[in-house]
Amino acid sequence: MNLLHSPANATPPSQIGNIHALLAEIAALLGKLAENGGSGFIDLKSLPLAPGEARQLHDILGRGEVTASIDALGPSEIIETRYPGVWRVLHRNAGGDITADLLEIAHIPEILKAHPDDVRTSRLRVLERLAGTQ
Amino acid sequence: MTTSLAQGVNALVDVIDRPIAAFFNSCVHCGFCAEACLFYTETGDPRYTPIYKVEPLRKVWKQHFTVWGKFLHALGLSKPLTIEELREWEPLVYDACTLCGRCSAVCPLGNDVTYMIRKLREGMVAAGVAPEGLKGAAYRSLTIGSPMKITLQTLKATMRDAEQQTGLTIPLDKEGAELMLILSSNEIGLYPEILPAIARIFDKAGVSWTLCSTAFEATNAGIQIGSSDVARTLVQRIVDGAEKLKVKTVISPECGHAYTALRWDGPNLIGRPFPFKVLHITEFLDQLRAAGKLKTSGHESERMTYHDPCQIARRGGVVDAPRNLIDMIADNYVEMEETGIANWCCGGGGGVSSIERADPLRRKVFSKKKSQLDAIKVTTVVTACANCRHMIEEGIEDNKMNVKVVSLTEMLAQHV
Amino acid sequence: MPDPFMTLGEKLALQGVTRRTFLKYCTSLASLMALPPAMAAEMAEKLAKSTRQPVIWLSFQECTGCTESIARSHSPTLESLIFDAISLDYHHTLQAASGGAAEAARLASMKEHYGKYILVVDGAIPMKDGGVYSTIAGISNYDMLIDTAKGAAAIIAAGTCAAYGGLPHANPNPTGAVSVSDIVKDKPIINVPGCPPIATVMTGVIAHVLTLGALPELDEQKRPKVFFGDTIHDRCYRRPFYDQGKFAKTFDDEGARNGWCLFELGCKGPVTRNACATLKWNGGASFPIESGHPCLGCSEPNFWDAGDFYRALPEPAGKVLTTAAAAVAAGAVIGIAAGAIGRRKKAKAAAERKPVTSDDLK
Amino acid sequence: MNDADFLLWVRGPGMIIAVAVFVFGVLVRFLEMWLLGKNVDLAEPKGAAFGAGVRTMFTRSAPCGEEMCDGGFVLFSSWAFHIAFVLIFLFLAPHILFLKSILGFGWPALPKALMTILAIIGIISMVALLVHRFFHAVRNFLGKTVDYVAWTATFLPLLTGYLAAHSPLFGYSMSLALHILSFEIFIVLIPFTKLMHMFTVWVARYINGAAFGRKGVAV
Repeated sequence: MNLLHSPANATPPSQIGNIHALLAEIAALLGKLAENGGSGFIDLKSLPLAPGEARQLHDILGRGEVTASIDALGPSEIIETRYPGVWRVLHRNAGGDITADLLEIAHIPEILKAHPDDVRTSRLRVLERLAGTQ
Repeated sequence: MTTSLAQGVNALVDVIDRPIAAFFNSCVHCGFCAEACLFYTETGDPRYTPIYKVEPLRKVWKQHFTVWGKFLHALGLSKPLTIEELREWEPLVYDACTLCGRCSAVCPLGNDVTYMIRKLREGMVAAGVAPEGLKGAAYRSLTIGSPMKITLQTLKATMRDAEQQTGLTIPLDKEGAELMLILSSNEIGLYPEILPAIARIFDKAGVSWTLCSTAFEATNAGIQIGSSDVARTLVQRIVDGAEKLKVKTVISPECGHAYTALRWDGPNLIGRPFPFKVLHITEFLDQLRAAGKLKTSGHESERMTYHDPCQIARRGGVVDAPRNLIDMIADNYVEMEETGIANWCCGGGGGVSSIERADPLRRKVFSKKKSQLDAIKVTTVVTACANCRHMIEEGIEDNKMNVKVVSLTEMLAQHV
Repeated sequence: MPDPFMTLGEKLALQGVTRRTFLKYCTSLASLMALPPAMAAEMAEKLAKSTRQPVIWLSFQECTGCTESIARSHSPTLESLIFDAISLDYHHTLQAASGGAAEAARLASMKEHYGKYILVVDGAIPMKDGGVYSTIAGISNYDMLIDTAKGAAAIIAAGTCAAYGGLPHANPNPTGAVSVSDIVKDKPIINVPGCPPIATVMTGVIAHVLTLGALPELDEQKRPKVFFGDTIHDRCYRRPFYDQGKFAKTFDDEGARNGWCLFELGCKGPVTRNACATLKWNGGASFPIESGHPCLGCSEPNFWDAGDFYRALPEPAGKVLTTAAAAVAAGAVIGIAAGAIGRRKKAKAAAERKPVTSDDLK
Repeated sequence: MNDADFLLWVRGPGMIIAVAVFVFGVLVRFLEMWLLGKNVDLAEPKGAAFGAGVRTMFTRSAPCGEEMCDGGFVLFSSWAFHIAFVLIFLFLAPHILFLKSILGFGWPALPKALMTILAIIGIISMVALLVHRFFHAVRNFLGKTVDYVAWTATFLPLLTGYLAAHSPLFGYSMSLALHILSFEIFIVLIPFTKLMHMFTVWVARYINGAAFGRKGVAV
């Protein structure tokens, strides 16, 4: 099941105010990103959200244009929300359990970037391939 | 014997029994007994809390009869009882307790504090720590035969007066009579009207009765001072007299302690049940009434109430009889708020009236009876104990109250 | 054999594991250990750059359950990769070498990595009779621990036996078994109790050391707070039934079928600190309470002697009735004796009591 | 000693020691009292002693009938905490588990909400009684150290029990351990303090009621 698929009228407005605080923090992090390009994170698993609040948050954030999936020892999903610069990063292990559930406020999530070391390794491997095809 | 602390402690060790141990084990220091004691309610002095008055007895119990107490004692954490302590407690145990039994009836734990005071007095006497007034009364009882030095001659004089007044013969030493009447010193010395009154009633009812030349004194100073040895001697005189005259019933007069001494303590003191019945005069008169042998005429219109003597009512179980009798002749009878087995003491029972030192305290605590009487606005107080009568009369005089005190028997005699 | 100086990143890269995988692992690890998510990238960098961390694993009085727990692998997990990546220089269950060669490997590693290696211990250490009850290559567990601990950077006591003495320590403890921390006092020790401990916790602790170069925050029992901060009860999905007072009374009653709280069946969840209720077992499949069995409290000290496993916590753990019966007998004897002494005392007092006469009243 | 060891100790050796001292002490104290004996009353009775004694065992719980005394606050508070203490001890579910494990049989529990209310009533009553004792002339005068020890020993099981059930202030293990320990202290102190009245009051009331009953007086 896609957890991000959100029914329109799933939950009533929050009574506790976690949502409000979260949105305020997202706004602040977006401000920082716009100003100096610094990225920020919110670990949703560590927050004591009341039942229904997570879904309410995702209803608000919605889905944007980009969806990426990673297959690295278990599936991961990276979804841009309807607010560009706000990404949901959802990691699962091989058993399918969620191991991390973050909001990343960045131009592009860190996990999507190819690491310089990997780039170097890639180059070597491509060179090896070249050598092999000659 | 010579009295000593050792003898006192020895006596206490002798008298401590399961009831006393159960009572001390149970006390939670809740203080309800204080509210039941007129010496506390009228003075507000917490030293008059009944359970506090038996502290020396508690000490002996704990040190001699509990493993824990012996252990503490061995460690030196508790000191033995001293003669000074007994002297310190003497005014609490004697002056400030009339053995009225109210605390015993109230204690939520069921402690019969009165029983404990009575037992503590055994030790106090043996230790030689007892008020002079009571010692004197007990001494005169043993040596002369009466605490108030009433002798057979005095009795005979009273009898003569009664015979003149009534025109009846007062029987003395009549063997085989149904009843033997005994009288308290107060009734012979202070209220001689009682004898003609009784004679008149008995005559009308056709009662076969007698007085006894060797056993006319009902007052038992031994019970008051708390010496079973003295009490036993005095009870034995009455038992001997009754057995000599072969009477079926001994009538205890209008005296509280006389009744308790003979009726409840008597058989236990001499160690065997009596071959005769013991009735309080009001019990007997009520039996006559029930049998239709007591006819009265005329009524008292005075607003009156009945003061229950503690030893007759709460400690004696005679509550209805006097009321049945008063009912025959009283038009305007009211009860005090606390009455029957809940009645407040006159303040002079248990030997207190014999302790000169206790006079101021006794007169002070009369305020309880005064407020009870004031509340119901009576002009006459009927009672069935010569000592209560005397105490209330004194109180009325002290407080300049417009109330008179009458003996139930005397009042009844006027209507037969 | 791979180059021993290869970094972990390089080594895993050969297996086609990208740095993205490191980042994902470290992100999950940070989330698991309640660290700021922003640290994940740095941790991944360090993990990738780390050379093979030398580890010496000593197994003393144990059942190999702890090794089984950590070494078992249903699918290639991140944890198992990390575990594979360390340099396990000595582990007498897993290593190929045996006899003198194995001991030589241990001594060589100790010498080469003096002050740097992590020492993992599973099993308790028998102290009685000179420690003869468990020896390896003729060396008592005690001597080997003392010797090996000297050069260790840190010690991980894996499993309840190493952490608290565990089963060997249980009453009557015939071998005089003690825990690692009873013996070693001068080294950082991390207790990872559990019978067996949760594999994720073990690897998490190792990864923490590798990535952050420091021990995780420990509680007063030297357990990593992040995993042992809450009780099973605190995190139990059956907790609402406890709060509502709905309890299974037997293993086959309606309450048990309805999945109610197992408190009355002896569950030690309220007094057991561990992460079973959140991390679960067997690849996150389940944990004891989820399968209908009360928590035994296996990660707590002396859990073997903590009364009957199936006795509820409020119930006394000892033989109260037997004691009470003995106390009744003793109380009756002493009480009757005290009563008899009291009566004799009274009789004596009665005999010695002299009557009060008129002379006494003058 | 950590929380778990502490809990283990109070559930095991602590409980054994406490029960042993309690049973032994109570039995000794009861026997040393009982065996002192009592003289047979030779006076002809006016009423039935036995029935009156049994009656008083119960009626004396309300000592201020017959206009004997003003019960008021103290009587009410005393009732409240006695009733709360006994009902909670006997009918709280975990307590039944405890008793069942010793006795071998159990009985239905009362609702936890009722127990909570009773505990609050008990705690408030006991505090009120303590404050009252400080300020009341007689009760302050009579109060000795052992009275305050007994008060504390009775109060702590109520308080720690309430805390263990409602706000584990020190964590569950510690809360439960403290509660069990407070109970153990309570039962250990019974034979050494006035708490003994829970056993002897029945003897005292019977003797008192029987003595009055023989005289035909119902008190």
